[in-house]
Amino acid sequence: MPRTGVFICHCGTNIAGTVDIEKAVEASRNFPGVVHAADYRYLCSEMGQDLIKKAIVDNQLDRVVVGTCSPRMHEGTFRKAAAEAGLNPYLLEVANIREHCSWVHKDIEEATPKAISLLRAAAAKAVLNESLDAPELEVEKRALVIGGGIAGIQAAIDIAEAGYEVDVVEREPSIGGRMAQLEKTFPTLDCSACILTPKMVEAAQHPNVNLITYSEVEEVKGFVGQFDVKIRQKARSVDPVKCTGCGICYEKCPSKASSEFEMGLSKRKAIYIPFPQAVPNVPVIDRDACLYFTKGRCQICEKECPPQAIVYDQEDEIFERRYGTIIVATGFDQMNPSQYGEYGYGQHPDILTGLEFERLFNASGPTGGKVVRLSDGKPPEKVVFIQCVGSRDKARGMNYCSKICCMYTAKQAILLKEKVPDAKSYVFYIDVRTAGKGYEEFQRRAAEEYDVAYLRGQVGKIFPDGDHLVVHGVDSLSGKIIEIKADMVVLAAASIARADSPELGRIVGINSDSYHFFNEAHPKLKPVETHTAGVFIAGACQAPKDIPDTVAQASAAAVKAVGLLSKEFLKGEACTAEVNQAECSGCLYCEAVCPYSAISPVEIEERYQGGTLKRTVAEVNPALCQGCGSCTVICRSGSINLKGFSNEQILAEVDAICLQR
Amino acid sequence: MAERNLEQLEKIREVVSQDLLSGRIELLLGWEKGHYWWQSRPLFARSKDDLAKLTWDSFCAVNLSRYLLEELKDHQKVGVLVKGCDSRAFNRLLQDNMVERDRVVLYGLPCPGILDYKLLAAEAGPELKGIAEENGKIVLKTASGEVEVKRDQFLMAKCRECLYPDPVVYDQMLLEPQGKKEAPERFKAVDELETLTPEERFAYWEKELSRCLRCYACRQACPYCSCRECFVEQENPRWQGRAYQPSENFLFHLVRAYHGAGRCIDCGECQRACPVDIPLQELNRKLIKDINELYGDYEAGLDAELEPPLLTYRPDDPAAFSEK
Amino acid sequence: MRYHYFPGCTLKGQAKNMESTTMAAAAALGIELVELEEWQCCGAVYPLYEDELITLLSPVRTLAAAKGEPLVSLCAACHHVLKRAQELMQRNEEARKKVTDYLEVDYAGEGRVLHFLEVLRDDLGFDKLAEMVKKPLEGRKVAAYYGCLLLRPSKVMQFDDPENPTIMEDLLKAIGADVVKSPYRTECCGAYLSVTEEAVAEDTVTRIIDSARNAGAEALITACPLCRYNLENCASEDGKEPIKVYYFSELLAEAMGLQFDQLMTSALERRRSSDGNK
Amino acid sequence: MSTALNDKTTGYEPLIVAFCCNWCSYAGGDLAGTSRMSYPANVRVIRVPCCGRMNPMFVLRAFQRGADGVLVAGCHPGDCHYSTGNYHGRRRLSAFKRLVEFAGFEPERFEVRWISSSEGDKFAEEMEQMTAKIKALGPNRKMRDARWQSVT
Amino acid sequence: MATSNKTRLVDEMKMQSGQDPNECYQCAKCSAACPVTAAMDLLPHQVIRYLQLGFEEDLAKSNTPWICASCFTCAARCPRDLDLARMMEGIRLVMLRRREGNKFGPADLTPEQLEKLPQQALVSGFRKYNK
Repeated sequence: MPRTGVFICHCGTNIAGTVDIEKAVEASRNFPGVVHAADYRYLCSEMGQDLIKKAIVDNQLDRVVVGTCSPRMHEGTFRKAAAEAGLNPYLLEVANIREHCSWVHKDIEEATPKAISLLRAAAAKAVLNESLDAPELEVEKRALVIGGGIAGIQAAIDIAEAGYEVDVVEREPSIGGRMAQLEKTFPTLDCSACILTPKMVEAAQHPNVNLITYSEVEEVKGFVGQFDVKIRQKARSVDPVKCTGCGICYEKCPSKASSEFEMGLSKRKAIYIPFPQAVPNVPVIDRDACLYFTKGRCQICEKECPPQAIVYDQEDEIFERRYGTIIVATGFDQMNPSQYGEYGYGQHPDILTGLEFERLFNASGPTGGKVVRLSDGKPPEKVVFIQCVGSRDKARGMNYCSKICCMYTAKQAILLKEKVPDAKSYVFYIDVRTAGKGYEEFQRRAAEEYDVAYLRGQVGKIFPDGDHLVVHGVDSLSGKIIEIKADMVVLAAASIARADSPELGRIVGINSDSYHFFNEAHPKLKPVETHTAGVFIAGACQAPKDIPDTVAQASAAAVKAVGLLSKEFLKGEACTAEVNQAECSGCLYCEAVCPYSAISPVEIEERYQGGTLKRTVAEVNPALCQGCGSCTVICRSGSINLKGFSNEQILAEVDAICLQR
Repeated sequence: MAERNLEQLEKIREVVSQDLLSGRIELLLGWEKGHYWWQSRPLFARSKDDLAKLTWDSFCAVNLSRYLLEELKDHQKVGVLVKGCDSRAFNRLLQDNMVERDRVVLYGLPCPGILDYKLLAAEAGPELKGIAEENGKIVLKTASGEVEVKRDQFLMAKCRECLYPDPVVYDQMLLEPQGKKEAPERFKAVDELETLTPEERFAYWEKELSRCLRCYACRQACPYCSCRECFVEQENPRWQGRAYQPSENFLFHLVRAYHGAGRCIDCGECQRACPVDIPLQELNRKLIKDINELYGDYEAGLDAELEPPLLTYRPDDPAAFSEK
Repeated sequence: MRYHYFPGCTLKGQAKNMESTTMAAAAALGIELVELEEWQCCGAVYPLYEDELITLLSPVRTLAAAKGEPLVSLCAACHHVLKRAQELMQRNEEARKKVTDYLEVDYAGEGRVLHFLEVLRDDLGFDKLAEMVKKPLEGRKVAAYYGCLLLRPSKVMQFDDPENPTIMEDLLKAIGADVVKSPYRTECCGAYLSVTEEAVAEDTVTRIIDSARNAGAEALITACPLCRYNLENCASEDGKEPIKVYYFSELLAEAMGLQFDQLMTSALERRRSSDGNK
Repeated sequence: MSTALNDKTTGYEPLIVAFCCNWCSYAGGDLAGTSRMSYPANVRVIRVPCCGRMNPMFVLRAFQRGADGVLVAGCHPGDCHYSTGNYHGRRRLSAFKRLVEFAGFEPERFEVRWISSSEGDKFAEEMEQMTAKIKALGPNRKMRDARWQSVT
Repeated sequence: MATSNKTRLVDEMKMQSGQDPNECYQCAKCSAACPVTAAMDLLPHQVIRYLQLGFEEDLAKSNTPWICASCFTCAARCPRDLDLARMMEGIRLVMLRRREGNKFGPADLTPEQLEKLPQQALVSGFRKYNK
């Protein structure tokens, strides 16, 4: 039988005022296993803790029960004290006789027996307590950032600045992401490239940052502190070491393909860099478009390349690396609005999405920075912007608000007026949402100074008529049907999750919402954490957001990652599940309900009639287990148990609490 | 003689003896006649000679799938004759990772329902010597002559409300399937009990469960009871008290039924095995009914790929608490 | 290819030539349309409210009469009502029970309910049709007018893309006409408003016709007798060149090389032969 | 004999065992205390990590040993500290509640509540109500183990 | 003006149509899509707004539900998945049942119209405006 000591705190009069301490101490002496009982005015004080430590040593106590405030308050304090006296901290139990007793009951005649009953339950549980150790996990001092847009770049720079190595995996040939596609940024109208390019260069030149472009994450194994990640580096067909970025190859290349960066509005070469400021400035051969790869002839780039950097037989390379933490920053896509047949997107060259229209302003864009109709090259006189195309639409689109459209539409209307002073903009909107520093002022400027007509309502249909697009809409405020003979129509298509985000989520082990945006661990208090320890999210892969929010979130995720990397060891959860493999029948129901994928099947050998039999049983990875105990309930034979809250312990508490009957 | 159809039996025997001979299976689990003409018991056939004892009659009640738990330890490949319920039991074991699909050959036998000797004897009196069957009719043979009765009325309780008489999983279907059945009264007893007051219901169960000897025959017969050590026998913790008293009987039966929540295939073997006729299926069906009602229709054992309802959830699940 | 055929009232009255031309073309294409016995009016509009099941009796009786075999109609309104009634029977168990109990029929929403255009597209195929055309309508500039009832609600009708349908243009292509696309081809003509609010119908029809004319069309085709009536009677022409309105079947029959008297004969023959079959 | 459970007039004071999840409901109970709310002393709380840890056998054991009512309290659905524990708990305990009612327990004897860590008032209120309902029902004899007698 | 949300018209309309006007956020796409707004005294989105606010008497006077041709364009494009055609039908039905008479009948037609109109038009017209 263990030797238990019970210590009861007066907490001044907080407990002693409604609980008869003397009676409680006396009663405690009679609990099974109790060899020592004492009380003190303030047990949490240094004197109080010393009293416990001394008693542990003097009485050779191997279990301790403290009757005090809530364990959520001082369990840590008392466990530390017990540990200082040489006891495993998990051998101490707390009876909450303050918050759950003396503070909620007025009558000493009621509170005293209840306190005794709570103490008895704690003592009964303590008898069954075992020494526990929180697993110590080594931390690989390197971070992985998936996605090289502004979120990934910012997070990588922050981590690198804190002194840790960081790898950025980017799918495209260059980092830069969506922000690189933008002309100007709201609400300050500073040029997107002017503020992004220095960041891209900083990331590329930072000794702690390693850019792995034209690459994708294929597999993530392991857990916080030790993620083993498989990365596929796609064949660039260009040797990045030899390449000087002179650009002769793509100047001379005779084959063209649609440019992804320009949203398909113009062509690029088969060997290309996506945009002039690309980082790294190393071209890549699009093997589907290259004449050499498709027809076996040409090889002009190879002939023309001064440093002979073209490598046609380069192959995809797969390598594996270990990381302590992962930040997912994979950004967003724009919905293809062609399913909205009434808008005729895809059937008329002058009906564009917001991102496509954005490219028309850019000097290196499809029109060389001239805002003109793609049908006839003439500058538009009337441009109609339609908001919420696919957003806030539960019937055919996404139920959420895409958050950025109101602002970028105002921005584009302003830019349009500056480029084409005679142009008139009309914006059909449901609500204008401009929460953000300087946002409301910016949108009002569009309406007041740039003569943008805001029409509260929607468009029923666009009827192409000769050179024009007849936009049939309504202004609900005046109750008038509005018909505009427009030259161009810009659809604010919804921002949506990347099509492959569920797949990436599965690889990395994080879940997403019904729209496939990644889920944060808590909507308010853990906005960059995920339910998988050590994996953080930043930017528009979590939900649509603008650049300031994205950058803020990226830095937040970086701090979380750095916090983790700065530790020598990570302390895991001590109260984890464990499997009695001799009893486990291997049904693996526990695996199905575990929210942390901490349970997996394992094959064991068992003696059977002189020989051995192989069979499958469950196994818990204590580094992943967070101790929720859901597995213990689905296990009918009780073969999986939770340390610290075991079946035996809880039953003992029930028995003890009911004993007064 | 109670052989329902010698032709059917011959066909079964032909197929399985070929498989035994060719080594496709090492052991066949089937039925043979027991002590009395109204009993058919498991047959463990390893040879053609063993197969001579094979029977397929209206008394092949025993669910053979459960025997796989033991037999697969000693044999690499086992063949099993499965009725509708046996096949669902097999799916139960499969879903619980108790058997490997490719080590078992299932021979499907669509089942017309098992006859209940007690009912036959009650009709014919103690002189009942045997029966003959034809076209949904039974001829009761007694010393004083023969009486023809309708077959339906003499089915075992477990068969009367059977929805799936045809095997739902098999490698080879040996007889003509008969299609899904209607079971309009499957939940009748549960419905009726639900209309009682708590006091009346408790009195009902107190009376029924007072007979329980805790022989655990129900557990032994059950395809969902596949634990290596049942909670009732565990020492640490001692979930189940050993004493024969009402409280412990309630504990056993409630927990036994609860362990089948979302898993019970409603084969009724527990109730058939019970020597004191406790209506165990009512507890199981209560859970089936409620889970269907709360979390959508689910028939355990129909499809081993479908996740059992207690292994999953939906964020907008309803709850049965007074606060939703 | 043999189908049950539900004509509906209008095809026995004002829209006789839609039926006769279809019958003749179908016969030439090897499609057999067998008129249901003792059919009744479909009700013309699908009931949009929940508590009046009585208006469903007639379409459900028709659906049940097809015994789960493919059922074809020509009039857009009839097809709309039948298709939606079928969907309700599939979806709403309570309504199904009430209606079928009342009718004493056994029907749970089975069977394909088709518009004749769908037969041409899905069962015969426009490619095959194009091969069988005898007299392509070369140089004829024709626009399709879809109206509402075939397209919407698209989840139920599943006829074609509700905003950008192609089935009628594909038919026109198959019979060799020059296809003209007008942006107003799916806009409503005003429907029965021509009965009570003629001004409204005039407004909608004029827009449809002007749009087709501006796009270069000389003629319009439709699958709906009411659309045709409105297009022919409600437009304000103001001295503009009038546009000819046809049923799609008229042009189909013409392309199959069938003349009017031939049409009459074949219709008579059909009647005779089906009488003979009985 | 313990005095607390003896009502001075009727002689009956029920025992209610409340299993509270560590993260929401137990903290809600703490808040009720810090806010000096009051509820009947009949309620005794056992701390569990999550309502997904609630094995129905714990509930039955409490009834066997003399509890008159059992309450399980957890985080509101969607707010589980372990993200899915209370979703699983909700299914398991819903099925279990119906089963014990089927066995003849009054519905009030076993309840489940969602109480967040900020709902000290709700915690106190629920304890008050549960106690009142059980008092009205009277002592539970169902499944009570006759051998389990008062020791103190 | 009545501003109670719970008027009989709204309740009956909800019951008949299975559509809840509160789901509408007034984007007015229905009005933009409607081909027959020219003759309406209230635009379709305004009808829904009136339903939301319970302006029953004004709705009773409005011609909009009677102008609606059930072309289903509004419902096809509504981002809130509301079936406005059903809602208009619901209002018509409630009004017709209250009126205990018909809004339109054979007597309102000229012999010429009766001669020329397709049967489909007559039947659907009577069905929409009669009870």
